[in-house]
Amino acid sequence: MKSSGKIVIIGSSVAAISAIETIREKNKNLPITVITKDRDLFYSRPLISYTNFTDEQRYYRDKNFFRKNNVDLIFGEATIVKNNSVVLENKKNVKFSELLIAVGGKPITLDIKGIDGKNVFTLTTKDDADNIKKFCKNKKHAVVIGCGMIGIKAAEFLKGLGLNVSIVELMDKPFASVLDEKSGKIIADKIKKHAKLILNNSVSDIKENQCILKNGEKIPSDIVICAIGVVPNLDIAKKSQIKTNRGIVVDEFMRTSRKNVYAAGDCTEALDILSGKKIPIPIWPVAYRQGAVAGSNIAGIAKEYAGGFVRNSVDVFGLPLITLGLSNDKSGEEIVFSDEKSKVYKKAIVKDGKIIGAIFVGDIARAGIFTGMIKDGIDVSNFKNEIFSENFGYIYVPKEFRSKEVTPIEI
Amino acid sequence: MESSASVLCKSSVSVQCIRKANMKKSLLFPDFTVTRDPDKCIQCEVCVRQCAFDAHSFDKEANKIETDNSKCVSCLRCATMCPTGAITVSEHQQNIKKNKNWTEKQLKELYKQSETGGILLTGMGTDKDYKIIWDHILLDAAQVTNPSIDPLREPMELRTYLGAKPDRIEFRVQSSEFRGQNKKLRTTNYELQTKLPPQLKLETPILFSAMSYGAISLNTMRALARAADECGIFYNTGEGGLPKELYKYGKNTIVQVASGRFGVDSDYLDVAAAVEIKVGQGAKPGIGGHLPGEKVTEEISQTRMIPTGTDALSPAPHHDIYSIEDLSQLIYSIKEATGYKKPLSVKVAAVHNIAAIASGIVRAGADIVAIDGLRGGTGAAPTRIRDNVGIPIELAISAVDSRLREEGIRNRASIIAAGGFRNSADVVKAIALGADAVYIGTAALVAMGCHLCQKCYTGKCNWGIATQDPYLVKRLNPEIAARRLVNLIKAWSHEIKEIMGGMGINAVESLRGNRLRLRGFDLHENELKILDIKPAGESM
Amino acid sequence: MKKIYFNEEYCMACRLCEIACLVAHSKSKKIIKAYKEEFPSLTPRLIIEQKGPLSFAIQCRHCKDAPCVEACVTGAMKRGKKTGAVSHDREKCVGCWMCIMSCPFGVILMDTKEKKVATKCDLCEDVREPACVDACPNEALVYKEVKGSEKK
Amino acid sequence: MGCSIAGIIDEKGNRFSGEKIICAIKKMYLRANGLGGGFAGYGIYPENSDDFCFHIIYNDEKSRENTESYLKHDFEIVKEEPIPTRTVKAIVNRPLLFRYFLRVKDEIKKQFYEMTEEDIVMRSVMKINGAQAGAFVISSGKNMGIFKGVGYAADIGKFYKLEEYSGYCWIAHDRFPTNTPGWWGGAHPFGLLNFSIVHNGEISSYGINKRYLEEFGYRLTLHTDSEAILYLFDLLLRKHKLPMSLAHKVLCPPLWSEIEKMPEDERKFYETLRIIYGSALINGPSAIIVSDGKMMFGFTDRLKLRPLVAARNGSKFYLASEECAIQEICPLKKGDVFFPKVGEPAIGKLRNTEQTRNKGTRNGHGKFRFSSV
Repeated sequence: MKSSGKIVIIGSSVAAISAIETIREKNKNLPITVITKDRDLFYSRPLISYTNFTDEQRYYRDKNFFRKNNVDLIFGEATIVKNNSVVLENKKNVKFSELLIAVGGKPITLDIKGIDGKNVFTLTTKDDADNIKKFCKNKKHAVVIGCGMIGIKAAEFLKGLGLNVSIVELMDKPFASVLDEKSGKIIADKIKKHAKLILNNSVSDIKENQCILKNGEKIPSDIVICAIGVVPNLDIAKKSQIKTNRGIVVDEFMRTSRKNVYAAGDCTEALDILSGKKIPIPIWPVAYRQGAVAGSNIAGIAKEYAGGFVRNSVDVFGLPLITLGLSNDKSGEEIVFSDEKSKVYKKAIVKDGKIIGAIFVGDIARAGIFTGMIKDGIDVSNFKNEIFSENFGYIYVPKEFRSKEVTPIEI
Repeated sequence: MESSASVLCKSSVSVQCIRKANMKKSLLFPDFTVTRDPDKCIQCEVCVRQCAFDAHSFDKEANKIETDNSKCVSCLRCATMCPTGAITVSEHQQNIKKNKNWTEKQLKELYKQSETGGILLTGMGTDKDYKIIWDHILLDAAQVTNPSIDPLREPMELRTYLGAKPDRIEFRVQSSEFRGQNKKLRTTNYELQTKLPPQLKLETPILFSAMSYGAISLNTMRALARAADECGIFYNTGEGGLPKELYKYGKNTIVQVASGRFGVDSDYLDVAAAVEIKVGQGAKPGIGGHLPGEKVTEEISQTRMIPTGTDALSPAPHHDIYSIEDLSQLIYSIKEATGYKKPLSVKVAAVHNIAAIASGIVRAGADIVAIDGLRGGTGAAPTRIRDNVGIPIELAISAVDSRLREEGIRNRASIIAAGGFRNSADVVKAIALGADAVYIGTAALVAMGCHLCQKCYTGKCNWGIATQDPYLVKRLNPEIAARRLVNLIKAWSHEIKEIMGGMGINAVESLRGNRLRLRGFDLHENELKILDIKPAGESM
Repeated sequence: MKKIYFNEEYCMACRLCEIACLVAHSKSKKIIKAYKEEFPSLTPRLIIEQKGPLSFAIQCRHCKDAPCVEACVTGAMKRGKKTGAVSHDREKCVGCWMCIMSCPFGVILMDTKEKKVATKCDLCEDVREPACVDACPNEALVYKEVKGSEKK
Repeated sequence: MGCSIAGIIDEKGNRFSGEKIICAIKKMYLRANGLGGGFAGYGIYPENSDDFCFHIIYNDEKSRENTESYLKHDFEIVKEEPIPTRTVKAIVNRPLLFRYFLRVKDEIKKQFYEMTEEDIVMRSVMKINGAQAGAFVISSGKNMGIFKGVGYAADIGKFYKLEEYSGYCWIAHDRFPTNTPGWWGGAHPFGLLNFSIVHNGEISSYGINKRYLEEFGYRLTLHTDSEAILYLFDLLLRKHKLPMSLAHKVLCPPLWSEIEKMPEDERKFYETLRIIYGSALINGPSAIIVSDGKMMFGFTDRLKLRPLVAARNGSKFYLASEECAIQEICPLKKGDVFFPKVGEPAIGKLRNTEQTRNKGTRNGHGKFRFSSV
């Protein structure tokens, strides 16, 4: 599988960066070309909503990352893969020996009246953020559609720009898919201190200065941000007859159905170790890992992607929130720690002795131990009642499951 | 840890015990005062966590660390561990009216006994103010007529063999002639006929004395075993059996067979380098041992071969040895069991008639006689016994060595002296008096961290030595402890070499029993006579 | 690379490592001064865990495929190419806690005293031996290179 | 002690006058201080060669009477006479000096049937010397005698008229005492039965050597360490039947580190030897010449802290503290002289007692082989 020719990567996402880093770790000389639409290289997308950041601070890696890593850049949009070439918008052909598609996701758009209006935005790129910033000058009211990860960050962004924000959410709680009722309520209460939160509702009509909700209510809005979420960007894959499902279909080596073509990151669908199924897991660490796996395989060193699971950490107006895995699963045993006064809520769902999901609100200290236990499928039956005790820590992880990083063979 | 009878321990001597014993008001006052420098204390609570006697506590409400002087035993663990050196421990100042006869110590003991009704218990060797004869024996050095030897430049031999030696060598001589180039050559062949009885080979004449698993922690044993291995010497299991894990150090292990016969089976005898029948112990001659059931943990029960949680009682005598011929039977039973491949030692306390007893032991077939003097240590002994029974090891060595030579049987056994050896000079003096080697116990424990608080019998040793408490045993990292022991043995060996070099002696054989290189200073005539040494100022 | 390892057999939870860590990361680096003047704002970079008699001090393992580096959206968490150590850049950190979520050892901590940022063991960077290792009286913490431990 | 020592043996057994040894020892007078000197001569009493010859010094007539009556009890006195002397100005405070040619009485042999004649003689010597009754046996061998006293050796030789004796082996000593005051009995050589010894040195192991010997019935009454060496030789050679070369290995054993490097059988032999005879090891600076009438054996301590040179010329073998002493009595050619190495004895032997001339004196090891059962 050793590459001799020219590696081409479409997209400059985290998956692409991690692939480049991995390839360069193993091979300093392989020619790499990145084709990207992003003119500004390379900022971290999750940071676009931080209004108080300089551009410099938003760089994920060194500003000269590509030059230092000896990577050629082509600005433009790849449209289709033909034979062993990527065809650009301008019809130019870029030949490759191995291709990595790391085009990420694209925002979900809604079919709402007025959605095409000038005052409707999405917030996934720095360009989006810049456009919103420009548009918001002298504006007073904003509506955010969707109360998930992007919705919260959009709301914080708009608040940061000095607007009054209303969040409209179709479901009965924020982060509806990953939070249970109790945690949903704590988060909702927190949001309400900073924005108007409208649950169980949706926008049916977007006007220039107001939105009309499904129930007829009218709320002032000079700007609307549609923050329902993202779906895998399948455009180029579909055109190029690369097999797709909900995302680009890849094997454990991140290979697509097309020879010498790999895919990584939010555009793929990958193994979810909790369900055993392949689904899109559009989260940063998964994209990073997939990029590294693809990069390694491209560089000729076989590496498998072991699978991942959904998890996220978000700071909701200062209240930390972490959800892990099937955090809203109802079928398992629930172990809960709750302290209303300090707004701390922790819950773990145990099924067949193993933790399959967890929620941390307010106190997220050492939540990673749970991530590790979910990943390694550690049987917690013996100590499940102590997992939220004050003393709980890595020491509870049975010795035989502890990482080699902790216990060297001989001390 | 091993006390003499179960009733004792329960009523022993701590203030807490006394409270339990339904005394409304104890008349005892603390032994020590703990002082905390407020400018240095950072309230890190290291002292609180380190004190197994709970002398320190943190008052959350007052946000203050408090100390209960009455619980302090002056083990100095807290003072040692305190990262800012904020803690000092001193003798408690109480103005008890000065009285040479009725000392503070006497009074306290009376209060304790009147409040508990129990025998007083203690640990380690006696602290009573007896004359230390070692400090009245002076060593010789070479001047002018005889060059001293620099041990850094010249070989200096400390190797010691313990075991019975024949009086003379036997060999067969065969001469043969053969033709060389020009002339007849003759060679003489010596065929060795002597079969040397089994010997323990020591690279330096020091051994670690018997300390049993139960009295000391497994980590302590591990350290002793590792150090013995590294130094080419031996450690002694005491009477608590040998944990399987330590079998790998068998070639450096002396196993004990004591009156309780704990842990004795054929594997135990087989794995050892030598077997020692323990008749007595310097700290408690004539007294048995008692390990309370609560200390017989799973591991200790395995090793001692008794059920978990049962009291481990060592009877005062061996109930199969009521006379010298019984001892001989046991000696030969063990020799039979081990195929006459290991030296057999018999350990006794130095009592008044020690010379005759030792002679009897040698004639009964022992290859080594280990004699434990008045200052011998213990994990637990009744205070009165420890402080009043036996004779000093200095006199015992001399008496025994002289007696065995008079009887012409000195070669038939080696003498190991034990009981309060504090430094290499003591060792040199003991060897010059006639010992082949010495057992060190307390010195080894101190090397590992012991601060001689004498509370071994409580099982709460803050240094992780004399305890089985899972929280405390971890405090002794056998790796570190072994390193410290090795350093100690090395240091003493260097010093012994230095002293020998000064005397113009380059092999320890020439020091052994060489009483002419000793002089008594400030010793009574009778002591000089028994020690068989000349007073300082008298020449050859 | 050289890492800090614990030996739970000999950890007695005296917490001297924690004190040393705290002092090493204080302004004055003087124990009494640090405690008396800076104390509430000091955060140790290691965690002492206790479960019955069992205890150990655990700090960043500097994993090869470090989950915190993978999860960090800002690039604040980086693995040094030469040293192999995982370092954290306070200036870049935005306090999203993705690292805390990801670290299977739970050894990344929150430092919210000045700015909301993550904090963790830095191996005492320029010092020959990390302060915690140096302070451990029982060698329950050792700083050494262990071959074959580079896999997570 | 300082001291000089010297020895000559004619390996063919040719007898020669005592004058030679006087000349040799005189040459090294700077090593002495006049507090003691003496000689042992072998082959000097051919007419009484089968009788034990006791040289005894007496403080007074009373002690002579007592001692003689004791001797008469155990021995048949074949001949008794004063030891001939001449007046020498430097020699003062002379004691009474007598010699006796003795045979052990048959009834005594019967009474002590477990003892050899030598044992009985030794017992008597120990008894007389241990009684401290003003009598002291200075030699007790056959066809040999020791002549010693307080003064320079050369004067002592003159005093005893040694030029009138002829023997095939002579050893001599001139003394610079430090440990014990000069008295006639304390001068070298020391003798017991046929053994005689001269010693330049100080035995730092004396204390244990003494106690060790006492276990075997020796009484060390002279308060001098050299006496211990003599008795050790007696014990090892006569009682334990060790050859001289092995006895030497007992007194000056190889280092443990050397023993460890030996081939298995040899290692085992030396290990056993050293383990058994640890208390017989002599420590401290020493150059020693010992003779039993059959050979003359010279060696130094394990570190060679005292000098000893050897030379061979014709049938004569010489030992001395300094080469000049040998040169004085025998013109030596290059190659005649050699310096015994540490651990290697220099040996001269009567050839009729051991058939082969022992050329291997330069290398003490080598000529032995070891095996075990």
